[in-house]
Amino acid sequence: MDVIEKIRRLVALMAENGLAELEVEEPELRIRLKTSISAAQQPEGGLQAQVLEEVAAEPTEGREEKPPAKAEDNLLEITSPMVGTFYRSPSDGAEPYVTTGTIVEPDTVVCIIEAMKVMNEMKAGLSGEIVEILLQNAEAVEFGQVLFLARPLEQ
Amino acid sequence: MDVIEKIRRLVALMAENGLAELEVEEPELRIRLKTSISAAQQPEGGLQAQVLEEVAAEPTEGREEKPPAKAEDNLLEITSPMVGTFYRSPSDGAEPYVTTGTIVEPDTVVCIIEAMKVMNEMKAGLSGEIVEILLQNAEAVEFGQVLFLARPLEQ
Amino acid sequence: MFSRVLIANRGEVALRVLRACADLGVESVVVYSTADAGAKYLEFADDSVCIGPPPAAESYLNVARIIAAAEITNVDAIHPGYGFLAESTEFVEICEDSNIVFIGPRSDVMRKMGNKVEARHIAKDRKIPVLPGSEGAIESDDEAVKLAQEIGYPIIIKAAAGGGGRGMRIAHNEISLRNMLALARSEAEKAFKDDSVYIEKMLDKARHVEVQILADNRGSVIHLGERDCSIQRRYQKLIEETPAPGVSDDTRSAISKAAVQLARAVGYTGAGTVEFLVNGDGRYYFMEMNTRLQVEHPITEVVSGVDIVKEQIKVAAGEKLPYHQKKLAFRGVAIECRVNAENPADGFRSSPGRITEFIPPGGPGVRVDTHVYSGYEVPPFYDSMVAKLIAYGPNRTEALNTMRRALQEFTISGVKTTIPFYRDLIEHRGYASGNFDIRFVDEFLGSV
Amino acid sequence: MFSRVLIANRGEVALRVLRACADLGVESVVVYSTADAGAKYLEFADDSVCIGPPPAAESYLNVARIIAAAEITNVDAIHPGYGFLAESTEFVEICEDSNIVFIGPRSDVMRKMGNKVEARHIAKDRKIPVLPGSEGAIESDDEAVKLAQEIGYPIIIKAAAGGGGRGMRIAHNEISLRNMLALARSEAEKAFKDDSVYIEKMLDKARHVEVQILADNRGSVIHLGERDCSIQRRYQKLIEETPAPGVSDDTRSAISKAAVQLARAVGYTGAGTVEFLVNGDGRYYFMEMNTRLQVEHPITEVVSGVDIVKEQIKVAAGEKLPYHQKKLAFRGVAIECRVNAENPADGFRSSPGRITEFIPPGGPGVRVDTHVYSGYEVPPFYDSMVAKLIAYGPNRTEALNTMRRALQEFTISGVKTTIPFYRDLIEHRGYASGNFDIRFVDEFLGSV
Repeated sequence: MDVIEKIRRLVALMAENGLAELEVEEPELRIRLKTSISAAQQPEGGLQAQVLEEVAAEPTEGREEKPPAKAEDNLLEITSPMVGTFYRSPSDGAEPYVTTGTIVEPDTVVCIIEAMKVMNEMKAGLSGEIVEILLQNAEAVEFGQVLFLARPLEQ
Repeated sequence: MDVIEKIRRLVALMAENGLAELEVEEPELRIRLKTSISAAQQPEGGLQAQVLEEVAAEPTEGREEKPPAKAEDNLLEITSPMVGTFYRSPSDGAEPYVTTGTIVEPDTVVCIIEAMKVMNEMKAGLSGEIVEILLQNAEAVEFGQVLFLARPLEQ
Repeated sequence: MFSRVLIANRGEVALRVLRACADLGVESVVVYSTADAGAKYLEFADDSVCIGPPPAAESYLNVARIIAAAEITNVDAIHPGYGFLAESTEFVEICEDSNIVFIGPRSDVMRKMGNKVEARHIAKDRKIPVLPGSEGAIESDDEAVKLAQEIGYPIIIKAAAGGGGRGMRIAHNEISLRNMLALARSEAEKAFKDDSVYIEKMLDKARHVEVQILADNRGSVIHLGERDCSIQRRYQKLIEETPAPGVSDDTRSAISKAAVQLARAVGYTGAGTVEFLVNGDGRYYFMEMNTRLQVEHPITEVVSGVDIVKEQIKVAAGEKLPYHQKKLAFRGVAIECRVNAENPADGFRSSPGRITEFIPPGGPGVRVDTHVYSGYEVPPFYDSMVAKLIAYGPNRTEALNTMRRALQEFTISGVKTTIPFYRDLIEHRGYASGNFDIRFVDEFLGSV
Repeated sequence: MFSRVLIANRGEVALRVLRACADLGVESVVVYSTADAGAKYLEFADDSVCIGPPPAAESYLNVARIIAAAEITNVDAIHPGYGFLAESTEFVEICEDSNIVFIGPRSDVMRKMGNKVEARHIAKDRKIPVLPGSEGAIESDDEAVKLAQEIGYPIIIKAAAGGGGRGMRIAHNEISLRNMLALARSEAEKAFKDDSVYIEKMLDKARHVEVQILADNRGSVIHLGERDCSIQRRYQKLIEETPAPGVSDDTRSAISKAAVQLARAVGYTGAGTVEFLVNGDGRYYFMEMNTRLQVEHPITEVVSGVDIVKEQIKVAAGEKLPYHQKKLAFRGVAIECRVNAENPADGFRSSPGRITEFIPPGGPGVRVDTHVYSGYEVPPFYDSMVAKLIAYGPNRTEALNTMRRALQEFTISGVKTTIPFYRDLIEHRGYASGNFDIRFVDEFLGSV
């Protein structure tokens, strides 16, 4: 893999996972990446890359990447257990199952994933407050893809 | 290269150069080799290999390798500046130019190397006492191959 | 032509189909399990979809997830590769119902040829020789014993729905026959959810010779010559070769004709293989048909100049086969060694793990099909094949020299492989002479 | 057949010849300089001899050391590869005097064809068209000026003993002609120890098309078709292709015939290449003959099925060519990209150093000839070529798709290479259309 491409992926990975610093050491290459301002302060991007022994990486702008997740610590992920199409509401025009701020319990239905014409209701599987919905309605999802971020409830 | 083959070569290299210990660290492999008894004590072989994370290497016996050099420190090497056939004496039956114990000066002729039917007289290029002759008469030599080991004269 | 094809497989064959798509200018989507995430071949696809965790039942064998992946990526067609769902009639039916082209034969054709008993009937009807054996599934042990007395021991018991050696048992006398029938039934039930078995006379000095078929949707059926696959260990092929050594031109021509005839009889489309056993005296017997691409297809590609995977995709898209049987020119000899991450010194136990050094051979007459590279991690969940090494030469001697040279050059460190085993095997006189049969590897291993 | 061959070269071509020896069952000895000590290909030889320090003059170009290496290893023959001593008449003579077979033409034949002026005469005598120009070496500047007026500018000045673009100059008018003659003479003197130059009319919209010849010692001469080598930068070939696109069957057949005729006229033996310039209107002009194996020989091997290096060795050993012109069948289209360790973004400056990751492409239709691997150190002393990537397809479109796919898969890290340059170049319409000439790369680089 091209170094630039590798950096692109690392930057994307940082953005996806809200990382502030990342260091990789390989036999012939050491890469260190660091966001310029803490991601929490500037949540919508602003990633900058510093690379040792190589040129600077391009920022991820203009790429079809998920928006960088909020770099809040301790957020929980609700992931997709299947492949299919993501729907936020039971039918066209109906209210979405959850919005940001909704408090969910493990049995709360959070979305539908359609696969092979079957509508599968997805449950939260955890207790928390939905803080981010990572997909648009009717978007495709893969196995294991993060659908929602939730903040655990303080007990 | 196969790890076993690599170890074989390392062991051969140790034998050739009279090394007592050798450690190689590669990205995915660390090899440490050590002779069981100091080579000076047991000059004609007796190499044993200890390998971390791998099986033990075979000893070099039975291979067409040069005999292990004496592990005396500070010996000087007289190497071949050309490719050809090594002769110890000017003609068949004549006395060899040098034997072990001969004291040579830079201009002392130490052998002949024949290439393309031309007999090239080789000079020592250094001052010292010949302690080992590494080739048999009429053996082939490569560029850079060590022909003689010499002990520097104490001054 | 399709605009997008989903590849419902992994590793070497996923990359093989990816390459064919690239060569045809067709977009490709590959599915993968989390065990294969990060594999380099995924980068060569236009898109990739993670479909599940490592166990094949939840990923590569999971029909619902693969169809869902096809739906969300808007593909026209699915290529199943080999193994996994490649011979699942159920999967083909669901593709057909979902209006996705399955790159392979129609489900009804696959069902017919997939059932070994039915395939045997079809062959018999066309006067293609089959081994003496039961007319259909064995109803009772007594029936089997009676029949075995007529045709003579040893007898081989096979699962009607079978393949790959599963549910297969050998009986040398009546007592073992009764015992083995019970075992074979329970194995077949477990493997195929169908406990029907049938029996055949066992030929153990025979060669395994198979004929490659290509057929389009417009009635054109051609063969691309035969392959010898006698170098097997526990019914797993290790080395394949084309043309088959020690097979006369008469036999060669007879089995090729029989294979085309059979494919035509069932309305076969796409790539398929008809397997035969060939006796020392040149007599041949139909064994079964594989309704899919075979692992060993590259050797046929090398000598025929026909890219079987491209043609498979093209005919599935409705194109006409651009080859005429009589105009095909076969050139030289090609041999394949399947390089597995297995330890030949330890009963061929699989050897997954990280490949630290991978230097494939190259140059004239060498083709390497592999999805691995220095740093690749061989996952422990799937097949252990890491590379197919194909050597070509104008004749068998030079092809073998090239194979020897390529095996010598091939460097894989970090995992054990079958390369050293092949280096030894090809030096064996029994192999080098070309005069071997399906028992060769057992004998070779016994003699080492 | 020889029992032992010395390979008087390094890197990719040394490995190429090594592989041919292995395929023929002939032992091989490779010479190497200290800069190449430890290279993996040396392990594939039966023996290897260190002949000197890195500078070529003291190792690969040093006749005495190479002959001495041949003597101490008891070889029957020497294969010179290409470059270094491959076209040294002096070297061939010494081989002949030392009773070592030089794998190539006899020294007298090499001397004739190696002198460009003499080769031009021989071609003219056989009624093979040559470009308008001087009858022999230019005696005086005035003579050149007078001739240039007759045939018209631009004029190309070439060294009689030349090759590889050295001593070559272009003049657009009388003043530049007088200046360039002096420059060309001094370059020629420096490069070839012979300052004779001749002039020719310059065709700059032409294609460079060459014909591969094979001849045995018994009077049999065949051609293996032609190659287009118009994709050049500063007279260095970058991409080659066979069959040549945009060349009519008439022209193809005429130049093939001319090449065979010329080889026959001089009693040529072994592998050789006759180079032509071909105009847009199909007119062709003899340029020169290369009396050795060419870098780009693999594309011819792929489409013809003939292993040129094996045949070269076999005919040098006195064997009869086993091919008949009329029975040769050419199949499909093959393209080669020479992958150099150079930085296209920095004027193709060479980029030696350690290759940290090397993942060659593979699969159907791909051949990679390379001596490098992950961890190989590209020495700064020699040619920058690290790999030859050859793609095959049944037609030009599919061959280009395969090349695109292979370039995409090819991963080399640690040094800069020309791979990204080729990825861009093959997408250019001027290249993809097949409608290009020897100025294409300059225009392409100008337009980027």
